[in-house]
Amino acid sequence: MKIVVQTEPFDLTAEVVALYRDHPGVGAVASFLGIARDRSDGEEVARMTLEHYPGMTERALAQIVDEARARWDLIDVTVIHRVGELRPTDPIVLVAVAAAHRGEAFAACAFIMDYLKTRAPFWKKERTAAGERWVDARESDDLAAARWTERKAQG
Amino acid sequence: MKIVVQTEPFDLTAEVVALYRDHPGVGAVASFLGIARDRSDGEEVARMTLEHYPGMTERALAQIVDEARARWDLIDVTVIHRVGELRPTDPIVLVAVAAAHRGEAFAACAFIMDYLKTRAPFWKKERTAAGERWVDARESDDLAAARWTERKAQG
Amino acid sequence: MKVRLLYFARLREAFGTGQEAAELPAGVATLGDLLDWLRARGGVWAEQLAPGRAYRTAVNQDMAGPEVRLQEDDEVAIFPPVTGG
Amino acid sequence: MKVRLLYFARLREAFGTGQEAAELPAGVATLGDLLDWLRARGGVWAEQLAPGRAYRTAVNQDMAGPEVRLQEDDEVAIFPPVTGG
Repeated sequence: MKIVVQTEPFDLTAEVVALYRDHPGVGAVASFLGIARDRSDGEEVARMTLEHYPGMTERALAQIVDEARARWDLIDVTVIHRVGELRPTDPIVLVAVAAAHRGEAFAACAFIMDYLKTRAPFWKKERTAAGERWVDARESDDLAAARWTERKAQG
Repeated sequence: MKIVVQTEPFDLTAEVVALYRDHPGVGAVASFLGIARDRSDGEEVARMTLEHYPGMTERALAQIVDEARARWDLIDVTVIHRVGELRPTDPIVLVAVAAAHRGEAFAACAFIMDYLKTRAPFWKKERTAAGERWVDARESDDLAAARWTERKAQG
Repeated sequence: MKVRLLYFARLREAFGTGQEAAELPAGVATLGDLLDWLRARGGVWAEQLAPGRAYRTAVNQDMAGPEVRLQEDDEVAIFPPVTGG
Repeated sequence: MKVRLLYFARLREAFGTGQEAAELPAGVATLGDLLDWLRARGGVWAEQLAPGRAYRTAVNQDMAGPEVRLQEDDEVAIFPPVTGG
């Protein structure tokens, strides 16, 4: 399990390969890359700044990954979240999940993203032509996270 | 849209970056990497050979991707499937889906994999200590594909 | 009517060939008729294509069922259920 | 009782500080009491922490509700709903 918060970019191939290279039982790696967009709520975004709560961030991410490992049979998981200043098309977050089969890998990857969006202490501030603004939390993210409390286990 | 059947390995980072680099509206890339395992039905697998139906393979994959694009709002999709001889820990297939938001990207990526597993004409032959054997199709793959005909659209 | 027949994977090995050009006799109009005609060869053909055996069929690279009518120069493929990915 | 208070994002900017060491008066026993005590400062404190405003609280880096009892040297954080990912 690898959980990192960093300002630097990361190497997608290196991170994914590390999940299966030494585990010949891995048949599936589902991964998610979150990317900074150039528009948000209809306005053009020139750049954004990601703030976090050092210490709690890593702790919250580890708890989310532990919960995923308790629900599904996973072989390894990597979560990398960037902080600091980012521009459109910069990767923000990588969640990569290795498992024997694709059902577990897909479900756990989506689960970790949904929980990360609602439980990990990161905050985005966007710079638009109108100035800076803190991004509001989305109800759709709360709904996405809530669906996992209804269906407890799935392959 | 990029659909390729090839014997060579592929570069995961290059394929994923190509999906969002020139599309600043992409906020999410969900990707799936299928990897050759060292065990299958309890037996150790030394290597496998992937056969396909040239022409129909690309056609079937294009139809699957078109169906995904009709169901979800996607920005770009790449499917690369390897054929020929592969060994444990070799990547077999990459499905990468770029969308504005993660719900569409995750759903479409899982959908394409489920349909690929049941509709794209590839066949695996495994070499084990007991000799060579053709892999049998799995009922679980049929069930995974069937669930998409029940729930037509989701974000 | 002349058609091109393709066989893949387990069926290719069982039939000992991956393709053949076939001149279909009068009366072989559908894919189902073609399968009956192949079964009438007996041996591995009757065995591999017996009712209840798992195989799939495609005409001109689209999945097709036994009711599909064949046309001159069609490409007809017979293969096991797929196992890629 | 002495606690460490942390503020993040919009709240950090509104309060003009990211952290403070606070000596809590007797009677401030729970996280809810602490929030009342902060609101009693008036101004941005009363405004940002008013009932109905969206904020979250954590004690020692775990999400916590107003019923949680505070202890000496606790790290208490107040922040807006998260927006990472």
